[in-house]
Amino acid sequence: MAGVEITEQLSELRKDFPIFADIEATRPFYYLDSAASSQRPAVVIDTMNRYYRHSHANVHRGVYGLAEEATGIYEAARRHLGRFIGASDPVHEIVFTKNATEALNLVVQGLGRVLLTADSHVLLTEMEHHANLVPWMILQEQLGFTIEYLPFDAEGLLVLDDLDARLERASILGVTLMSNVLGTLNPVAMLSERAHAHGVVVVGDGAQFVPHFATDVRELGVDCLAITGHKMLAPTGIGALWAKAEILEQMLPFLGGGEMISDVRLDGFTAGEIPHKFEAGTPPIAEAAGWDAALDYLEMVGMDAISRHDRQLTTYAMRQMRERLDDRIKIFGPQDVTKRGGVLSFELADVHPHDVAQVLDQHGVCVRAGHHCAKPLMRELGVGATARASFYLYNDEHDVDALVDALLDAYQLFHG
Amino acid sequence: MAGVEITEQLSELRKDFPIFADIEATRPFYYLDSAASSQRPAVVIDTMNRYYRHSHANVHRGVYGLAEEATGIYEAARRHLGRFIGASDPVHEIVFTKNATEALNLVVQGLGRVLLTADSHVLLTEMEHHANLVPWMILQEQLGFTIEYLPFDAEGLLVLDDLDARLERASILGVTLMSNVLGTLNPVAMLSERAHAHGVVVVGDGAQFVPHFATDVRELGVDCLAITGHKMLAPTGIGALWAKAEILEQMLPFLGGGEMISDVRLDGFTAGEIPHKFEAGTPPIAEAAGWDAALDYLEMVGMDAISRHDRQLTTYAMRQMRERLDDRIKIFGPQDVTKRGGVLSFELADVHPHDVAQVLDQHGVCVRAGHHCAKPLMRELGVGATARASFYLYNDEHDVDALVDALLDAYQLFHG
Amino acid sequence: MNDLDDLYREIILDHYKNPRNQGVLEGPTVHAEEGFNPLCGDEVKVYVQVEDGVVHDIKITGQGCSISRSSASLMSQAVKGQSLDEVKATVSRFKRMIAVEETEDEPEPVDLRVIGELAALQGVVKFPVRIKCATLAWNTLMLALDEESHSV
Amino acid sequence: MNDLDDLYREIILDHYKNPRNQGVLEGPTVHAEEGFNPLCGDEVKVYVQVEDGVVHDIKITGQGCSISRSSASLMSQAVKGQSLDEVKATVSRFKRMIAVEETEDEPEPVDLRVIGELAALQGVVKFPVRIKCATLAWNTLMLALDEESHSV
Ligand SMILES: Cc1ncc(COP(=O)(O)O)c(C=O)c1O
Ligand SMILES: Cc1ncc(COP(=O)(O)O)c(C=O)c1O
Repeated sequence: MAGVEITEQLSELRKDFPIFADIEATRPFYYLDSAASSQRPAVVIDTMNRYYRHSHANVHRGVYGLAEEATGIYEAARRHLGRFIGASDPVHEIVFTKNATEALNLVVQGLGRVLLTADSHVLLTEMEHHANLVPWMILQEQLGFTIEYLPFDAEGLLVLDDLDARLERASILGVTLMSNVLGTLNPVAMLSERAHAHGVVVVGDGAQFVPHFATDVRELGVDCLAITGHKMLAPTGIGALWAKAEILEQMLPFLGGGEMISDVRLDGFTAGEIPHKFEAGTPPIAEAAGWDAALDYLEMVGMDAISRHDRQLTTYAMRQMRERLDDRIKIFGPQDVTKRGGVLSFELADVHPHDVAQVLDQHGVCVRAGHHCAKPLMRELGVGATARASFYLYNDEHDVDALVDALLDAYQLFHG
Repeated sequence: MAGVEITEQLSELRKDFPIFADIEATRPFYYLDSAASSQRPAVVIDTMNRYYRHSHANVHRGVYGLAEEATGIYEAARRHLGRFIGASDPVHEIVFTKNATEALNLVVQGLGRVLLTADSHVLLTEMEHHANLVPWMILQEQLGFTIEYLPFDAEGLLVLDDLDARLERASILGVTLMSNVLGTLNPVAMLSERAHAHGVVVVGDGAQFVPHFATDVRELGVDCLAITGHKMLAPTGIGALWAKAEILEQMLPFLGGGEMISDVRLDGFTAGEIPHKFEAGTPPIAEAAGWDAALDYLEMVGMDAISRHDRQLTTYAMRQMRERLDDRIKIFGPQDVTKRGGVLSFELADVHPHDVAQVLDQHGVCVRAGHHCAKPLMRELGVGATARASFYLYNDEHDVDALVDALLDAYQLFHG
Repeated sequence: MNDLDDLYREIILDHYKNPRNQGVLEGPTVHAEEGFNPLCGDEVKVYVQVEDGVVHDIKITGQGCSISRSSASLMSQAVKGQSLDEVKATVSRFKRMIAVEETEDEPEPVDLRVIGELAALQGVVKFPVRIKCATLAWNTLMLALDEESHSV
Repeated sequence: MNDLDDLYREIILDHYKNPRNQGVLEGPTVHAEEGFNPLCGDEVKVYVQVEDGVVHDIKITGQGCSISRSSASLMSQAVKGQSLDEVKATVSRFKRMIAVEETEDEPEPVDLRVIGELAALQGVVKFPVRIKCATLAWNTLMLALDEESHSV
């Protein structure tokens, strides 16, 4: 089977991730929680070490060679990330943040305060992560606009019947490229086109999508995109907002402080140029170096190979779950694997997700259980929590087999 | 001389910082820019490596063992930092941020929106870093209150003549514990006492002070304190706000997203408990682990030993500069070393600070040149830029000697 | 997993599958309170009937994971028939046994002979995330009793 | 430091200590513009007198570091007597020589024989922070000429 071949080929890469050998030396370890955070290849860890051991100084303004070196490393990461997602102006269009959540808060406050008034409408979806809901709600408390939500159907697909009518009212559309619970891949290129026809600005949440699919912001048509490093082999503590230069230009500054100004007087300040205008204080420099190395690694593997691998594993997992657990398991989200990424939320009959995760952990299988920071979505599904398994390039069929074995054991334990 | 002895003893620790040996293998290296960012001991780098190689998972909510382990590491760092600064409730009073700047923006927005109206007064000082100026100016644009500034005198000491009259008008006092340009140590315990007598809340900027002096927030009397990791041997990408629990309780949430909520519905959200209410999104986990290790290291050395060492080097440097450069150099800030930390801003006669820094770099001496993110202060000094040398535990007299040698060379070059 | 763990697991599963004191109470001396676990949306409702300063009866409804349901069931057994002071002591012993997130210090050692079957939940200390599951019913009981003491 | 560096250093120091074309210009055909380096507060003022499409005269005042002052001085020498088109070409050659932060690509190779003494500033590429010092006068000149072309 071609699928298994490719999967095996990719999972060769597993040895590049030291955590697997280190943990497996003492206990079984099946890491199926990459949608929460991925593991890191040695090259990312080593790059950060090298940075701290050879090149660390604060960036910008420093005239001495070491500071120039650190600045060069940091700015090179910016350009690399810009190229990685197809930005037309990588030097100016990437703002580094601490995570995707800060990136979304930045665009909500920076752009929202410019575009929105009490009469405005913001269109979101019912499958958004809290990171693309709560910032809008905070701004709403300050400005008083209306938020509307696109619902989703039983398959976990957005219902777009009255899309144009809603876009007609809206100033901004906020939508996730891929749901972190349902795995749903949203038709973002089409949504952006329709949104632009109504003059609506599109804010994409790329936290789940960008780590798993070749991303070209020009093809997607979004105007802004939030990204996070730790889900794509990079360190914790770094994320980014990409936005078209003309959007960044009109956005108000958000965090105030050093680096983001052109002048400060006692009676006011003048903001600096993009993207620095949005990067107040000492940035995550070592983390940017690590992200740069992670991008190299992902490019070396190939994003299309990763997407194929995810899909094959998802297909295999859905089949195994159905075959071996039949009606004892319910898988949420699209049943058609071409409409979803490698994230599987499920319910094991009459076993609480916390208990599922705890029993699985006894088998060394790591899955997440909870509301996955998507409470409105959970309410819509009619559950309080789900268990969720998610795949990345270092996973293979053994992980899936261990998952299904452990699920059978959990079922047994609670029904035996 | 006792001074030199202690200095030599401490500078033994230099070998714990791999960057020195690594760079010195190929070129001279005198790092005198720790006020911008410090270097890291191997134990900090190794702790982060160990974290990524053995323990990484996303924190909170994860039921499996690895997620519990990562959460434990992250929360242990929080408690350690709280104890390190004498917080009475370390579990609840430390909010991790990306840097001191974010910490200040958080308290300005979170507390300012609660305490301030258009009629309010906020009292700052003319020696604040942009990080404790611009956030207030951004909020001022939104709410319209008045900002007043305490001036400083020719020695770089705050002028407090009309302090009570100003406090009488004010709701909040924002003050740096130590100036990053002048080195001035502000009388914060006294200021806090006077402020509290007028019901004024005190926001301290501890970015420069905490890395160099034993800190006890109860003794200082401040209500909130911003701190940053990278200036105290910890990784980039992490900072913290400490605030009294009752202050945090009344603060509005700032960044919205995952982890900071207790519930989210389509029509609104309920914020979670402190400190999580202020930590939206995936936090800097590896960075917290690294900071924890940095605190261990600082405690092992002893904060009082570090302060003494800084003072001895500062004394030595001021004497050497005066003796060998006499009236060709002007040192800003207090001439009395007991009133300052180990930060020396200076002017070399008729040589632009950029040129000073560049020539020094040719000698391997790293100093910062520029406005040091304190433009109002620079304007007050009547200069556009200064050169600045700053000391930390790994520096010794050789660094100072190299600095003065290089300054003589720079003078020669531009006057020869 | 050693034998003790197995024993504990059996107790938890037993109380999860056959929760004691399930149901509702009615009447003028009954106080009821609802609790809610923000982590997973689990809910519990505790009914207590206090007479002459003694927990005369207690009943519980709601849904949750094995930890939260067994904890509620074990709690109902432990406090039924206790005086209000005894209930307070039981709650505090239980919380000390599992409290690790809330205080800076290590949990105080608890005499397992005193705490009885509740000891089955001791393993939760190792899983701070699930402490909220284990304490849900207990916090809800305390709220119900608070209400009772105010109404007297 | 090799000999070429030494030579360049000498040129820079020479122009720093003895800046050419210092002073002010007055008159109806003079355009003046002020520039300002946000990095260090340095200021420059450029006066140009254009006649028949040719930079007839240029003068500079202001204070700054060795890079910004020598760059201004070298610029004044280079453009004096040039036609507006030639000035544009010179500016663009100079910027390509040192531009590294602004574009994604490596700086284009520039024929050092064409650029003359200006080549002394080439070393700035290695210090991106100081590119702002090197370009301050040039950007200010362009603003002054823009103004001039608008006023015609
Ligand atoms: C006094 C002072 N406050 C605040 C900051 C900002 O710190 P950070 O860059 O870590 O946000 C600095 C450092 O640059 C500082 O020196
Ligand atoms: C869809 C989605 N958006 C946003 C986020 C937030 O990312 P971060 O935690 O890095 O801020 C996540 C991850 O938790 C996510 O899955």
